[in-house]
Amino acid sequence: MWIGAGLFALYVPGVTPLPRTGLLGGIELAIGIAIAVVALAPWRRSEGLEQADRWLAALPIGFVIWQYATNKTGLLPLPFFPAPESVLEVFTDDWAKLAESALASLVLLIPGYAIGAALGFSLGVAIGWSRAVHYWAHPILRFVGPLPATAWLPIAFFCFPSTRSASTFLIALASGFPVAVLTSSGVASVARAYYDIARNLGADPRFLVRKVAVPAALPSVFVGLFMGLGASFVVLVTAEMIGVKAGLGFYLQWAQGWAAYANIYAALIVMAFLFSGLIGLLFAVRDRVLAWQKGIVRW
Amino acid sequence: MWIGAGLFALYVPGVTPLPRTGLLGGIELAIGIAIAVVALAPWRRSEGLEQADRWLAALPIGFVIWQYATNKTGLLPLPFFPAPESVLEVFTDDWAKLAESALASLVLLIPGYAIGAALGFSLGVAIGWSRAVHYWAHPILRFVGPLPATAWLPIAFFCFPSTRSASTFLIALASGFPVAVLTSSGVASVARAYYDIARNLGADPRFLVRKVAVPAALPSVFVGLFMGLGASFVVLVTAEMIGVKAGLGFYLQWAQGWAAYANIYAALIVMAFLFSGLIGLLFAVRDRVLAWQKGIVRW
Amino acid sequence: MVSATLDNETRPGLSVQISRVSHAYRTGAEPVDVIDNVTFGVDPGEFVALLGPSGCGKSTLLRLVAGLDQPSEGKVGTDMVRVTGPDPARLLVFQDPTLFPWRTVRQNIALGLEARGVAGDHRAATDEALALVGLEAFADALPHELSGGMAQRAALARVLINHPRLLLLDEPFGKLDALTRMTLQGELLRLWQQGGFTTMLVTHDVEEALLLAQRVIVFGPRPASVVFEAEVDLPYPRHRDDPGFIALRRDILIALGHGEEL
Amino acid sequence: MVSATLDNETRPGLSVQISRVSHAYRTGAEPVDVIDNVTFGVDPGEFVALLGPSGCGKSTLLRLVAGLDQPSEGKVGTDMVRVTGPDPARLLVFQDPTLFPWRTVRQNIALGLEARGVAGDHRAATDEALALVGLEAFADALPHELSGGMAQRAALARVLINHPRLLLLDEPFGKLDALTRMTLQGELLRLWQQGGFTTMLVTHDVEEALLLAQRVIVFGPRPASVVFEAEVDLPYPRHRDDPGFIALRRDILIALGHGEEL
Amino acid sequence: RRHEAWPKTPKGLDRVRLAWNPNALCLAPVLLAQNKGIFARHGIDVELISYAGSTDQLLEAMSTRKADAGVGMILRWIKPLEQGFDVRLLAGTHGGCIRMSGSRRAGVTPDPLSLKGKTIGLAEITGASRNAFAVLLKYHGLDPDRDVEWRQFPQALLGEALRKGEVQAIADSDPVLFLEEKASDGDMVEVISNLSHPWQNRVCCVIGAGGFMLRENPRAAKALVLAMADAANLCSSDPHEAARAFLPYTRGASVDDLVAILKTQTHANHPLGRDLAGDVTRYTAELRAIGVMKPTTDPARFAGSIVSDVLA
Ligand SMILES: Nc1ncnc2c1ncn2[C@@H]1O[C@H](COP(=O)(O)OP(=O)(O)OP(=O)(O)O)[C@@H](O)[C@H]1O
Ligand SMILES: Nc1ncnc2c1ncn2[C@@H]1O[C@H](COP(=O)(O)OP(=O)(O)OP(=O)(O)O)[C@@H](O)[C@H]1O
Ligand SMILES: [Mg+2]
Ligand SMILES: [Mg+2]
Repeated sequence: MWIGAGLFALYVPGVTPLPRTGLLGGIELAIGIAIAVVALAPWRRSEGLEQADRWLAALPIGFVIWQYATNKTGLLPLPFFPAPESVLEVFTDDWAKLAESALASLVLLIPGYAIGAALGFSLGVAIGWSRAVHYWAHPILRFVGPLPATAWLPIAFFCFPSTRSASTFLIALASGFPVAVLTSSGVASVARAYYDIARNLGADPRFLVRKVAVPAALPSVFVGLFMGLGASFVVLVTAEMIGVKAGLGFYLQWAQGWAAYANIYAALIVMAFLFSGLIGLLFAVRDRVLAWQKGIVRW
Repeated sequence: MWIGAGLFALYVPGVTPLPRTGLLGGIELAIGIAIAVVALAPWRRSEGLEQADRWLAALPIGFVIWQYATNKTGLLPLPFFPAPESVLEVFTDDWAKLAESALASLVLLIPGYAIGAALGFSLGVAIGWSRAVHYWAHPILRFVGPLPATAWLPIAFFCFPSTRSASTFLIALASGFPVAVLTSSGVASVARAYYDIARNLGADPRFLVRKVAVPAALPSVFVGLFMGLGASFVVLVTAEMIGVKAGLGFYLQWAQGWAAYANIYAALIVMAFLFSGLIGLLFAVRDRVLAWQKGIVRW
Repeated sequence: MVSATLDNETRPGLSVQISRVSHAYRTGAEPVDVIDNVTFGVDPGEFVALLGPSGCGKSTLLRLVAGLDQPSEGKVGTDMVRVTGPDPARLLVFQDPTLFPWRTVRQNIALGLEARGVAGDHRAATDEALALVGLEAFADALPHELSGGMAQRAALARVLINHPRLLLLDEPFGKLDALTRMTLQGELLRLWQQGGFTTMLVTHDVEEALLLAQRVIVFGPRPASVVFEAEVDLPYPRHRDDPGFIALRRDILIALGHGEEL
Repeated sequence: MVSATLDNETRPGLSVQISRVSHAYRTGAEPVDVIDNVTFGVDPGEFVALLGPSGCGKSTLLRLVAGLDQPSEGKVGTDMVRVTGPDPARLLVFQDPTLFPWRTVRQNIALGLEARGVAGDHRAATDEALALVGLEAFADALPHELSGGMAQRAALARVLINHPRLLLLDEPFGKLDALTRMTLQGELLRLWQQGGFTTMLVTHDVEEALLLAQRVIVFGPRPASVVFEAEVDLPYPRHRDDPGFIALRRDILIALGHGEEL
Repeated sequence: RRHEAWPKTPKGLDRVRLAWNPNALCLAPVLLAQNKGIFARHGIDVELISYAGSTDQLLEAMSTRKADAGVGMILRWIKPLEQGFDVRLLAGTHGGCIRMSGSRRAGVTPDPLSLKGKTIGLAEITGASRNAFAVLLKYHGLDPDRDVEWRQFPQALLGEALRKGEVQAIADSDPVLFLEEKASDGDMVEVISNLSHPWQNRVCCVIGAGGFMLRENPRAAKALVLAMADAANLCSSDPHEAARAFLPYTRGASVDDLVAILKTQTHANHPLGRDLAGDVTRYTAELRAIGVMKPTTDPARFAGSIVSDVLA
């Protein structure tokens, strides 16, 4: 597949010659050969590879279609739909800036997300657990839920000493909201029987929260963490509108200002990979923590 | 409480005289008197009122603090923190435009949300149910989740014939994502025993999905619908960037461009109320549909 | 009315073939062997009781026969056809009732009719099933409003309403008081005699096995293998003080490792 | 070792006072009356068995004594103190095992020790409790890997490890085969004789009640009220063929509405 | 805080955090000043921080000490400043940079009257373009509210909206407009700009500073103004140099393109003090006439209250 895609890239002429076509074809060929080597290798086949096989087969087809529709025939119009080699060109030519942006974004994102997740979790537990907290916090969540991040900017500006902390606040807020909602709904829907048993055995409320409500709600909490991570990426663009010097959201906006779609897509791809990596981490943690679920639910 | 707040508004002098102070105080007094009448009335006390009592008590305190910190003392600086009477002034003076915006937003939002919720639900069921769909769709969700709505603008704009449909697409996308994630996680975590029983009784996959997976996942689906509704409000601002002539997001942007904070807050309040109303509807539906949960979970 | 639904429906019972079946669970680090080379058959329309120590693998065996799991080794068949998946002709009353919490008792009982797309109003059929297990008054209750024994009866009704040709019962009367249990045992016997279905009953109550079954199979401790088998050649209705009954009871208890009690 | 934990710990058992207790559930449209003006007492260290038809309100009564629910009317007390909430001195073995699915069997059994903040390593105590119910080999299994009977035993161990002064048992041996059941009955009797705690046992097995209890209370159909009460004045260990045993068994079965069977 | 407490570099230069928008080519002199050491020569060390969002965020930043000073379009700032931000205008930097172009095919000609009945695309419904052209169209005899329709699109989609026929003309700043014109194969024609009659000598972009900076370190404020004036002059005389400085911030444009754009702007025009106040007064009056500024705002008083003459 990859080899075919590589050959397609290399030998089917394009509408306009683009500088990175050769490189793209070369990379595709290389991946194809690498996969072939690994697949045919005498040593034991990697499980991951086998699991990914259908995606590995589908991706080059996608590339071929993309190339076909853009550079090879011009079916899709520029500038909205740049050819894959144009996006690749951004990576080869602009990688330093992209890497810097990605790093800057991560440095902004991770503390914000961590704070948001921690606070969201605590708040969610409190809301799910305590009727009083629920009474006061639920209407607030209801009112606050729909407010766009930009609406918070003035307040964030005023309340925080530095732009950095203001940006962190925005990210924490965006990621904390889904964590809080899902934690609270998880805690609130723990089977009553578990509480009965633990209370009977002498559990105080602290124990009930920590050892009953929270573990039982964890599957839901992880969904919240996942959605919060997504939300934190989305709000990155807003958070990076205010006074940063590098960052993916910033890069994205800048590229949009120049209608540089190849750069936009490159930044989005980096974002998607970063996000996917973080999600992968999160899922790995979840799969460990929630191993007990395996035998109970469908998978 | 309300009466006290009204008196505070009326008789404590402000830093700068604002035109709507009298009205605000009057409204507060009226609410206070209304509450007193209802509370002391000989006919049966409304349950809703009793449930809301603490909020009803807290709100005027909040108003007093707000007024105190803004207009009465100037503790919080203008223009970031307008006095409540300034926000009220927006309502009295600009209500026609606000109402028009709210209506326009609703007209845009509701079809978008409905489409997004329906598609998200179907996709979520498919992902949660079928391993094949999960295999293909999950990585895509992982990659697509973090992309900000603005990133979709060009594609939406290109692929859809009218700006209206492009905006609807954005809203549907934003609200569909949480619905899909939570539906799929709900479906995937249905206890295996239910499937065993239904399969044994002769259920085909269609029945398993419709009568086992979906009802069991409904609590989670409703959380998704809630989060999707929130997301649809957030994305409204982006969706209304393209070619609309009225709408709350549009109004918000306009007010931001002028740094008209009172208008910003007024629009946010309208948004919050709209959202809260829609959420209320959603919760009412949920409470009916999930009545069976009451005896099982903590509440 | 009654005859149209639960009674009098005579479709031949399924025969069961279990040949060299072994099974192990592989969820933990090491596989847990649960069934060890078990071979036996059940004739069409026969009533077999299965006994064995707690955790030996009885429920697992019923799951295999129901087609919910596939054995690690060996073959499970009904009517000489290999079992590859669940089928409403072979219905299992699970050890745990596990009613669907979002459905009322009546809706739970109608589940099989709905699942198989049986047309029409299920009211008459469910009414009858509810009456059979004595839950008429709780038709519209939700499962969490039932007591343990009531939930167990609802689970039984949920299966009986479907006229299986092979009925697999996993301790169906475990949570019932003596009177209710006896009534239901009688009902089961009557349905079996009229309906001609095959029955495999897992129970811990030796007397129950001897009151109901034509044959008793006793398993040893995990991994389950057959340690004792006996025909119960007594006419129905049986009596606990029948000498044949008492002798069989003694043999079974001994097979269960229960020497001193006698 | 053994003596330090489950045995030999003699704290006086709690007395129980149930006076004019009525209870109704109000989940549905109309309240369901479950207990109707029940009055009886249990002496410290006494072993009382409760019998009654399925769904009559036995589990509900135990929940009231455990302090998990409050009666609609009347008073429940232990040692003359009104019961207002749960207390680890009064422990209930629920009818459903309901183990925590995210904890291993050992962790489930240690739950009470953890909950009460008992310091130190719980390994010895849990080992002993596991041995008592015969689950040594499954200490690190997760609950879904247990059979029905094993889960029930784990639930029993989870309570016994805590030395309650009042032990409330809701059909604790319902899913066990005859041998395992007999062993555990013996263990329970031994612990009770050594520990001096009060025991209230709900069971459907009349013989079990007569083998273990000093007094038997029989409830009528829902709403539960006491229809029969008898002292079991037989020395331990008891025998099924003792004439006193047989006579009591007959009386109880009659009280349960079980005339014809005798 | 006293002047002495103002943050300094090890070499003793006053640190100034200057907020700008890296998408605005007309701010090329800022980079020029940075690259050529013009800031350092005036005793300040400028850190550029980007504010790509809407103007209010930039003003919020300045009035809450997140930035010391900022550059941006006067027509975008003037309405928010009416709300009472603690921000003062110090100097203009140049004129020009907002333009409107229309599609010939859709019947738009260089005559503003050809816009009658047309729809104009904008990136910001409250932005500088809208403010400028509403005033100018009115001057040319069109009612900005009735004779034309304004619609908002994301900046990057303005060209596409024109091609799709959703709008017949677009108004924005360069380079967006320049790039679209270039891509349109001659279909797009400039109708009007903010250097059109009678605005030939008006200023377009200004330097502003947070009020706290003027109070605590007027010297640095003055240095900033002087440095920017130097840089603007340099840009005016040698646009190539400025274009090269800005090139790393562009995509899809050549130095020649940038020079061509810079030449359309009046970088020699950087009014101060009274001159600036005069421009602000005129703008305020004009915006008030089209209903943007509050009717109660007195233009001259308002201009006086937001313009500071640091050189005086
Ligand atoms: N899902 C599972 N994963 C791993 N082991 C399991 C699983 N289910 C059952 N087992 C093990 O298989 C063995 C037999 O279980 P099974 O439920 O068949 O026993 P049983 O004979 O029905 O016992 P009981 O009479 O107590 O219900 C047990 O030792 C149990 O631990
Ligand atoms: N949560 C509840 N809501 C409403 N009704 C309930 C609830 N729990 C129990 N009931 C009703 O109370 C009655 C008694 O229930 P309980 O569980 O006490 O019976 P039981 O004597 O333990 O029966 P069994 O022997 O079957 O376990 C039943 O009729 C049941 O329907
Ligand atoms: Mg079993
Ligand atoms: Mg019970």
